Amino acid sequence: MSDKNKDEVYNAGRFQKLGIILAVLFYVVSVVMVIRNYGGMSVVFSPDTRVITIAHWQLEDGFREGIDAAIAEYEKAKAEQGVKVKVRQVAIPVRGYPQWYLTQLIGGSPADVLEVTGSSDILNQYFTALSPYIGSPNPWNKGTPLEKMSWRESFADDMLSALDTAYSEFFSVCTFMHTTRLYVNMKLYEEATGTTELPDTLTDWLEACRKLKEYGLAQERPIIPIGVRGFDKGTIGQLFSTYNSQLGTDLSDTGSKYGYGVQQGELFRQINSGELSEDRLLEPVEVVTEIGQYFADGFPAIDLEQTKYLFFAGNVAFFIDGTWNAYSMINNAPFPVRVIQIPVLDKKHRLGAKSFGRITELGSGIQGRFGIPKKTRDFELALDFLQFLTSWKINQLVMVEHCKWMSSLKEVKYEGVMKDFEPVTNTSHTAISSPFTSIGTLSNRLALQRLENSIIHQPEDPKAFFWNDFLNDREQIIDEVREATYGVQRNLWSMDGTRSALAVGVALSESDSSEIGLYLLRANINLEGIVSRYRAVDANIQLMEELGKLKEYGKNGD
Amino acid sequence: MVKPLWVLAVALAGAGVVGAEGSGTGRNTPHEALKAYAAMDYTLAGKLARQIPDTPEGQLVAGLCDLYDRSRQDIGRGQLTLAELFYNEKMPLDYRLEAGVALARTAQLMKERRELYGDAGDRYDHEKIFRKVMAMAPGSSAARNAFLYLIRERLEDPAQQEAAFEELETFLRDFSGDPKLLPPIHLLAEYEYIRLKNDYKTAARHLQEGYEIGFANPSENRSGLFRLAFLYHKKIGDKPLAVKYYKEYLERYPYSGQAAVAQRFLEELGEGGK
Amino acid sequence: MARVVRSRTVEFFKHLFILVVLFFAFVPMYLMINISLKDNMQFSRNPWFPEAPFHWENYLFSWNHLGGTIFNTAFVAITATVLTLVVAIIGAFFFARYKMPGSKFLFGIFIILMMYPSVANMVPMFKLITSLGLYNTHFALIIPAIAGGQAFNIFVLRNFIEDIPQDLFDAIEIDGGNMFYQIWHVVVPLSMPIIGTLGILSIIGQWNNFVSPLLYLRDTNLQTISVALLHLEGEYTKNWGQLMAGYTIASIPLVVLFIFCMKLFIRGLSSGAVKG
Amino acid sequence: MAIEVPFKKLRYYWPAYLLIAVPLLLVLVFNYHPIVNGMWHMFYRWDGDTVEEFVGFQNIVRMWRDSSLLHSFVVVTIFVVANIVKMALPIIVAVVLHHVISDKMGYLYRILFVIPMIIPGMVGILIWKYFYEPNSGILNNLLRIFGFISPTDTIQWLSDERLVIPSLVFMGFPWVGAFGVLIYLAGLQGISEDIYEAADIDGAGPLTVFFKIELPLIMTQVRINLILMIIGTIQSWENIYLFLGVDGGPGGIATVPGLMIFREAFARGLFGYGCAIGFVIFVVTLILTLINNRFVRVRK
Repeated sequence: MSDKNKDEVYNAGRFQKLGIILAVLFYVVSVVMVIRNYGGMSVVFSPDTRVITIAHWQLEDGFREGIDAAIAEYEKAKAEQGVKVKVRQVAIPVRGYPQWYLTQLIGGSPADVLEVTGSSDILNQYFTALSPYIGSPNPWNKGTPLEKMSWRESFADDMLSALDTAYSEFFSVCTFMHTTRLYVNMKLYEEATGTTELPDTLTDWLEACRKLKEYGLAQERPIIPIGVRGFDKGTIGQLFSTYNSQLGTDLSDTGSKYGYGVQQGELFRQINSGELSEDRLLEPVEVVTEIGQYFADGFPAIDLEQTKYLFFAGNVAFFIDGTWNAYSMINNAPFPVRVIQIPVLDKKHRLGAKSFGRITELGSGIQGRFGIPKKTRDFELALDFLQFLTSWKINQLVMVEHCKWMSSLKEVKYEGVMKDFEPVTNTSHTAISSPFTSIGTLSNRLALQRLENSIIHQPEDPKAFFWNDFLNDREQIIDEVREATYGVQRNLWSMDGTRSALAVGVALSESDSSEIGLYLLRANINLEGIVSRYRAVDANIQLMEELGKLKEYGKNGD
Repeated sequence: MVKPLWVLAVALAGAGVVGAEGSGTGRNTPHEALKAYAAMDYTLAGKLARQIPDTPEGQLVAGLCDLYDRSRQDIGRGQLTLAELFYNEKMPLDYRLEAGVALARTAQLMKERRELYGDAGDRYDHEKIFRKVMAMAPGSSAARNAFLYLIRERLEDPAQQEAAFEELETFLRDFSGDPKLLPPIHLLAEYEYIRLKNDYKTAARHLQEGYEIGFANPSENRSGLFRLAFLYHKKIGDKPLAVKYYKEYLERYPYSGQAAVAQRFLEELGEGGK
Repeated sequence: MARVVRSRTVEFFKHLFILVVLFFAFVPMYLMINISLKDNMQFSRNPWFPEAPFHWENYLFSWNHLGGTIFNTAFVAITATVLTLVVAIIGAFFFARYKMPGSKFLFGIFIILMMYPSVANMVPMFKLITSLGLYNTHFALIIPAIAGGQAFNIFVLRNFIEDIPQDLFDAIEIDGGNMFYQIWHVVVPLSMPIIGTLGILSIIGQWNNFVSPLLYLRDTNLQTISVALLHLEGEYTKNWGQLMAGYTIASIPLVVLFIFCMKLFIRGLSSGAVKG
Repeated sequence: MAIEVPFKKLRYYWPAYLLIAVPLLLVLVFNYHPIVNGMWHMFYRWDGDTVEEFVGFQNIVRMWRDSSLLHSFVVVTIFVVANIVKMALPIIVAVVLHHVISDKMGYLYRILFVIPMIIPGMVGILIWKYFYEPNSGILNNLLRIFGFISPTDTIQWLSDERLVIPSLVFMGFPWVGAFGVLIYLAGLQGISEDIYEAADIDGAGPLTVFFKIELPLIMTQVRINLILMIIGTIQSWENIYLFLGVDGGPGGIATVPGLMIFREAFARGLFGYGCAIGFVIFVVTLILTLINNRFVRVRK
């Protein structure tokens, strides 16, 4: 080996040795720190302190601080009641939440108040049914405008969004609300349309978009009249359900056989028998497709960051998005921004003749669903904290003050910029669900994909395009409904298990003790629940039958 | 359906046996077993029941755990234990009733899922057991449950439909037990009259009777009242009763989301003012 | 080193080619550091080129957020890597040195592991970890990492140990050296470059792994850096400046570690090869 | 070569089995327990926990009928073939690096190659999202500057069914897998001096040296990388999920089998069906590896 090489090996040796020493030192330091951390973990609370944990995936700025503030208030309030309580908050990134959530529920000891997600089966199997507890008023609402209301009625939508339709049961309550709004780049809007008066009807909005497109071509600028977050199809779904309700809110009278509320199978039965034309369900597709022509090219592949990037770059006139980061959007956009509601389908529009105008927004935007797993060790405290979190004063503290979001409760006044976000409530027309999007997670995803294709390809008859494509997906949709039916039948078995446990409870307790009353009450609730499961099974079977009988567009019912 | 042995072997090899079986047969283990089962703590209930196999409580709880504890389910053995208990006159009545209802119901459910259970459900004639339970304790909640499970199946079968509807009416009329047990039956009656016979008048009557006794689930009470008004309004066309119940709904639930809808329907019926 | 003498121009083209490839390799790093000095507005306007007001406070925020987790991650990553390689080297030596009855079948067991996608193992594994009492401890990350790393490391190491001339082993065996003596004096020095590379890979794997710490560590003061980084990503609003600053902080220890160890592995090889 | 140990000699050599005992036990407990659990649940409707209903071959029949699964294997094969082509670059870089004369620069390059490996994948995805962004992305801007498309025209690289797969294949092209370079480098450095001197004497040009000496001698490393690449590509789904969402691009065109497992198991809760797809992926990988072993013969 040449001399040059030899000393290099040698002096490299010294440099290497330094490297090894550094690495070992770094390792030793980290071992010491880890041991110290373990020590830190063992901050055991005194035995009589009751500890519960709240877990969620909301990492937006303000949310965690808001929850911490609520926890501080709660611990103080409980201390006054002489109960020592400690509440821990765990925030999990959204990317890892599905796996974390499922594994905690199945394998481990889940948090006591947990943000819920996933299919109805998972909710029904792992979360406590809350319907027995929502009838009475929320104890933490004393001295507030919601004092006389039951816990259920204290919510802006009467807990409609928290109702799990598959099991007709409440497994969670909602904590915040978002509405969908249009953020308008006033500088660009004024340049293109020559006015500062913003459109309130669909016709005016489409007219403004046409002008914006022409302005873009004239100026050779890549102007995008309507910017949407295509990536997770949330906005298209929102537009579709808005116009579906404006066109079809009357279906909840004709389309319901058992009581107020549309049943999907019943609607398809009426289509098969010719009593109802499928057009009534498809008109919203045509409306959204017409709006879609003004979306950016390639919008499905653009996510929220890029859409905001384009908006701030000044090329997007109307940016449609939820109100979760509206506050920061408005304040630091390099041009004046105003907020308007989704324009209403007006009579002048060719499809607007039968439109019922704006419908109440109470049902749509309420989210942040928190439930209590069955495996919780302290159900009574968990329920108490959940009611505290959804009490009038505290919910506003967390949502309105810290996150600048809207509370999910009634009687909440908003001022300043947030006034434009307030949901529409001065109408008696309630939102209804479209059979295309509300059968299950898979059929919803397929429906929104179809809607997206319809916008991209702009077929000359969007209704036929969407309907015939829907028929191709039928097999997968029926498969999903069948899986849901098995879920309900499995559930009948476990509900009979509940019945037997309650029967043993009755046999156990002395004849006239208070326990017997509670067991009989819960036994009745269980049996009433079994009757509603029969309704769910029959509805699913009818839905599968009617789906199978549907024919090509225009050929149904003759 | 026990997990294949070699899967358990692999798991145990790594997992190491977790804590030996808890011993200690205290004086009131039977009572403890029932309490654990009532709280649906299947693992504890099963363990305690296995310690007292010859007592009635041990037999009942062991049988029920075999049926409903999904992680260690052994339906065949469970049904066998419960059948012995049910047909043994010397056993306490409460235990026999519960064993009978659980045995018959699971057999009935297995017959509905033949693609899963094959003909294992045919081993017990659930209708005969349900009838026997109803005869043993006519006014009890066990009889009420047995009847509901039975009548639902008979209504599904077109041949027995007419007879089933009559039996439903007679059962409700001469039920000797506590009337508070009947609302779920009325709820089923309302639903089946609409589904099978489109007879909204009788359905509304049953809903009304059930509502007057009072449903246990508060949300069922609320939606039931609105449904009652809606049926009279849109399906039967009995204006005064519709107005009466819409108004009652607005009094009891003024803040509810559907109050606005009730108000709209009242205006439709020409009774704008509240 | 190959001493094929070439004219200056060919040498120049060689360097040019490598520099072009390196340029592309460093674009992500440049972008990471560049964005880490921006706030969301600057990022939205122009993510590519540096812009006047540099926001150093992003680093301060990220350091406060990530500070403690670096030591947890270092402990887990280094312990897991060292133990994985020790066990894997012994295992690979077995396959490379001896053709025992059943060797082929045993090797098959390891290789099949690499091919099976781990969809179902999340829940059963979770139950196994909790039943072993490892939940919420760093060993819940270390032990499965050792097991998980065996298949891949044994597969790669076996090929390298097979290339080592056998007479080196026979020489030691004649002097009475047992198996472990052979491993320490022949296998380790000669396969140092591949051991170094596998070590680097394993440490990176542990450093960026976010699924198992997310599932198995509940207390925040035990958390590793990858999960802490994820906490900077809101679902709707990402603060890109702080996120990239977090990534930069997270990669500094690795860079320092590599600069030193890299020299160690290359030197190890050349002395060994020349002697052979 | 390795010591042949027939049964008779086992008496003397049995301690060797101790060497493999530790890794074997670890692997059996921590890897095989879940895998066996997975394989066994293939025949069940399983929610990952207590709900286990034996459904026999229903999951397999459903897979057969599921046209999108077949499609996802076609997509993943395209990715595998593309990756095989992309393997050429690391080899070339390793060889060039190997022949760099000055020791100092050569060493510096090695370090510089390792450092980018640390940057988390998220940064790469961010870059490629902005690269393909239709309105103001780099690619479209370049095309506009060179006049291939008009200033206001846009090409939707990621939302046009025809362009999604080619874009994903091209993605990461200039990036060289540092791991591959290092493995080949380690192999090249194993070639002893005298082979090169012999080639010099014969007056072999650089190409002949490469094809005659260097490539054959690093075939072991090429084979390792090929197997690892195939396994990695067939099972990878994280990038597609982060890049195109759970739908896998427009009309689900870029859905790979791994993404389907995530969708069916975690999004819809059908764990049994997810295990069935997992088993099919395993079978396909096994077949491809066996083919690879037979055709890529290593001439020692």
